[in-house]
Amino acid sequence: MSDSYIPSLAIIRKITIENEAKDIKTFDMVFRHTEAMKDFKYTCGQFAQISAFGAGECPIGIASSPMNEDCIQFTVKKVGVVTAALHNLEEGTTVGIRGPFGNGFPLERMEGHNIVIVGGGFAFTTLRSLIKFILHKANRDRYRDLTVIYGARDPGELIYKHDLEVWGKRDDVNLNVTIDKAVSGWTGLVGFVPSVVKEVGPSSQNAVALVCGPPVMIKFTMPVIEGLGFSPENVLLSLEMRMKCGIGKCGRCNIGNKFVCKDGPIFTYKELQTMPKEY
Amino acid sequence: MKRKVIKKSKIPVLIKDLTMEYEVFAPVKQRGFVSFERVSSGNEACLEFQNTKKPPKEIFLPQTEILFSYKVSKNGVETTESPAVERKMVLLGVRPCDARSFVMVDKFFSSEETRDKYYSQKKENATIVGLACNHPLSTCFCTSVGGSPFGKDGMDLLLSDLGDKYLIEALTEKGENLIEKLPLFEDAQTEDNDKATELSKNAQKAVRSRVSVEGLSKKLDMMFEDPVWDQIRKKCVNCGVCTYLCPTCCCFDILDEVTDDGKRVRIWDSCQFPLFTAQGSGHNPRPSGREMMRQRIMHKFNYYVDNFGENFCVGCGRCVRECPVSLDIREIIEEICSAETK
Amino acid sequence: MNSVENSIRDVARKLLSEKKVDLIIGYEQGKVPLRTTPCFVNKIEDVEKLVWNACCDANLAKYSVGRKEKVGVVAKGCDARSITVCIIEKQIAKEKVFIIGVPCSGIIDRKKIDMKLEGREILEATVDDEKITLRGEDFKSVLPKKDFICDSCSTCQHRNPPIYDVLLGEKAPESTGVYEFSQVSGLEEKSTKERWEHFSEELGKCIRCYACRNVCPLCYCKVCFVDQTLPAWFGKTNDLSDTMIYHLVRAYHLAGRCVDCGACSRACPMGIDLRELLKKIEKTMKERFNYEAGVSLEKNPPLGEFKMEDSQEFIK
Amino acid sequence: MDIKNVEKSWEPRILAFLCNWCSYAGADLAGISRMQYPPNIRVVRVPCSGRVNPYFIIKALQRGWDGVLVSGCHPGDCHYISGNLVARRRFAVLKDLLEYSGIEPERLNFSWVSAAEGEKFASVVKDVVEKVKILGPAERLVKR
Repeated sequence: MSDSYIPSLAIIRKITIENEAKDIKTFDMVFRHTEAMKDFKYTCGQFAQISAFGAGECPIGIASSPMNEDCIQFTVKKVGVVTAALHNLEEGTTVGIRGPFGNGFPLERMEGHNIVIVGGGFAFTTLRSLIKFILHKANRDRYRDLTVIYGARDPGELIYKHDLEVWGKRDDVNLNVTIDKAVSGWTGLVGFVPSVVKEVGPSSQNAVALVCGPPVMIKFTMPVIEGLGFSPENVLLSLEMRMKCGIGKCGRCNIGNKFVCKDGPIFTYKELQTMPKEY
Repeated sequence: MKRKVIKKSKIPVLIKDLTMEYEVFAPVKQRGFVSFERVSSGNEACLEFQNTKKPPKEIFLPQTEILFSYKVSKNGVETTESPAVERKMVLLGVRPCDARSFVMVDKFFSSEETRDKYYSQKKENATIVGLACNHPLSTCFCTSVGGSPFGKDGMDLLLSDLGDKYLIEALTEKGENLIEKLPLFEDAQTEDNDKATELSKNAQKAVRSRVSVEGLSKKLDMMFEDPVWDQIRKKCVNCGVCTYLCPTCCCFDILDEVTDDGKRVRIWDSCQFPLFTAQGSGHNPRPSGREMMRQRIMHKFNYYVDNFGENFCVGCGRCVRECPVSLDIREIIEEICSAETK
Repeated sequence: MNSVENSIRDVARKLLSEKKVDLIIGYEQGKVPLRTTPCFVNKIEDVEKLVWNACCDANLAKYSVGRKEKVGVVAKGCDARSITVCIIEKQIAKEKVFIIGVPCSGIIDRKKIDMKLEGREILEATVDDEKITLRGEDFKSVLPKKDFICDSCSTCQHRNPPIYDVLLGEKAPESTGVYEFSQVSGLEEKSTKERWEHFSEELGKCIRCYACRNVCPLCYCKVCFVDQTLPAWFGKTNDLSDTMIYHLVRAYHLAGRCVDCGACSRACPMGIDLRELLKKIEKTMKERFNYEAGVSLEKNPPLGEFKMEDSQEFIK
Repeated sequence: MDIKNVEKSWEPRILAFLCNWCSYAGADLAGISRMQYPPNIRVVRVPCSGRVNPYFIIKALQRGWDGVLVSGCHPGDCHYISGNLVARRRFAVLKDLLEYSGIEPERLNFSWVSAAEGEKFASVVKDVVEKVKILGPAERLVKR
């Protein structure tokens, strides 16, 4: 598989519009051949190259949990050529999936720890995969307290509303959803993610923090996380880069001597501190 | 291993014989420069040359290569893989620097962990016949980066020009098999070997251009944010000449081409183009010449060193000779070496 | 050292010391024989680096585009014309550039010399007004300079910058009796098929390195049409159709703007003479609209305006 | 390509860019008046001949159209006052360049057809199709 650039064919089974602006959609995909599904063994935090035939390929984080054997989900924001093409597709269309790529979250290392998940905006997709994985009954006992802090610009931009509702009702997850500015009808938290993290103040005792979001959110959240006492090796971040091959060959996604597609996209904060700031 | 000699006048016959079994690529002189072309007869090839304009990398990594094609119809999509390359190839007259570049690119493309099938298939099917340099150019600096004008890395056979004949030395089993099959060779005499040794010594001395890369990688570790990059990038116009003509540069892009049916192709790409890293959102981690120049130099003299233990440069001097604004990588290295780091 | 070189240094020194400019863009000697390389001088002590000779090939207007500081630019006739076009197109602010005009009697075409030497390497070279003296490992060769200057120089009609802030040295005699479009006319006389074959072969050599575009001072688009993705107009492979279209459209985009500095042809590593296309564009502009780019700051570029009586012999 | 080798069934495909205000109406009039002209053209209606980006023409050739026709209002009649006059200069340069590069001149056609000139439209199309038929299918610049 890894030596070829041919994607496995998959059918879009369902398309869900995630936000009010309608530029974020979740695609439920099933492989055309069932063996391909078995070959596609992935973990939370990995990504795949999705082909919109005629437009090209682009890397998309996997939004479904590996526990879900039914289909693979990708949440795609319309930003460029391929994502725009994907957004124009209808249910039933054939696309290509190549992967999975990247290292993914260190699920085993995280076992027995309290998990703190901080996400902002659209970058919540692979975190959602992780939350679903942890909350799965087969895994829930392996992890301790789960705290989720998730923010978006306004209520219309919150994605995975159904999941948020389900998680909100569970007592084994401390869910904190925030929006940037107050709007009428919103009864939840208001404020930027960094300040909400400070407010919620999850303990760093025996805990791992996972942070994904736009650069500006990361920039202001990291000091707060550090302030809470998290050591750099216990903070994990997911990076984004232009990637073409997914296997560390095409040469563009490197940060220093590391390839984001192969050695990442998940890095500990400690690793990032030793890497050049070129992302 | 075996050492034989072949008269220069017999080279066309040799090529002719080789074409029976192999696709033969050899230097061909046309339009004022020499380039590797597929030859069908012995008379087209020209082994009296300094070095080719383009490195031979395009034989294994073509500028445009179809990865697979596809058809989109009502019933979905059908993909067709590009047929595996089974033909055997001989590359005749590869200069030691370029042959050495294959070893480096191999480490990257043919590693166990992730093998690039398209490159590796072609590479594995090829027999590399090197040609030692009796007269290195003033812009060559192979000896500074671990190579030599009579270097043998990456070759199956090495030809040394002894005047009216070539000494041919088998370096691998593949190479040995090739000379055994052909009746054109005579056994090498002691004086032939002695002459080659002498030529090699002279050629080594003739590489006058020296670049000090010792400790360069270590120094670059400290220099990511150094103002020296602003100096170095000044005259660079960010074209792709240095990277496209570099035997080791092998970055590529993958894109879709649609005519009647679709093709997914990979094409050469260059870290000197701003679009190389531009993301869909508009964010670009390497937005200006400073970052792009830094990437090229760091990749060659730092990142690759970290990952594979040697510099990613063979000192062929093509980027020096062809740069449209005469930006000289030797000077860049000097400038970096002389920069004071904090 | 020649007197123009001295004058360039004097002017540079004066401009820098009087703080009339923040930066001088000129040429310095390259490491390889017959080469110079762009040189950026902002300290008076570095002024000595500046040189002027028949190997000063880069079009330095390229480096004046989009600068915030005030620059003094060493400019040959063609360079000064490029700057003029950039001023008209508001890419260079007139008050931000000081044109140090130098008369030019032609730039040496290294490709022609390489052809002549058939692969022998030059280790040492000296150039004077009349001849080029070359020394290699086992040869010495003296070539008449006039036969080895760029094609763009031998047909050049503006050896002296039409627009400048200071002009150094004596004016170079403008060439007389040269028809600058003879190369184009030669091709025009051929059949359509022959022309197609000619350009297919020439442009088929292209490796899409974009050196031609990137050395051109007038190719200043933030995103070139070949790099556009929404929509992606034309392909980026080295397929002949895409390659030809790249060169045709680039030439087209230079209509009424190209000053025939020859930088693209000199930059091409594959030896494609891009001037064959650009000169045609120039000819069209001259014949149809009587326009020559970069010789006046007053005239508007022809594709930006129109006349009721423009010729329309090709329209039914 | 040699005309003899072309399949008998081959018919040229011409892409026509017609300005909304004159030539498109002219084509309409030709239709309403039951004038006969070859069915080989496919029409793209544009607001003005000035809207026709030279890329459109080049792209059409690359995609294998056998000929291109751009038609707009007569000089002085442009709905946008001068769109066709600006376009005229642009097309002149483009046509000169493309022909010089070896594209057959007959494949690049320009005309002024007013809303009242149904007959002229029909004759322009006839003329274009005939000329392109003689040339045979487009080869140059076509991407395969």
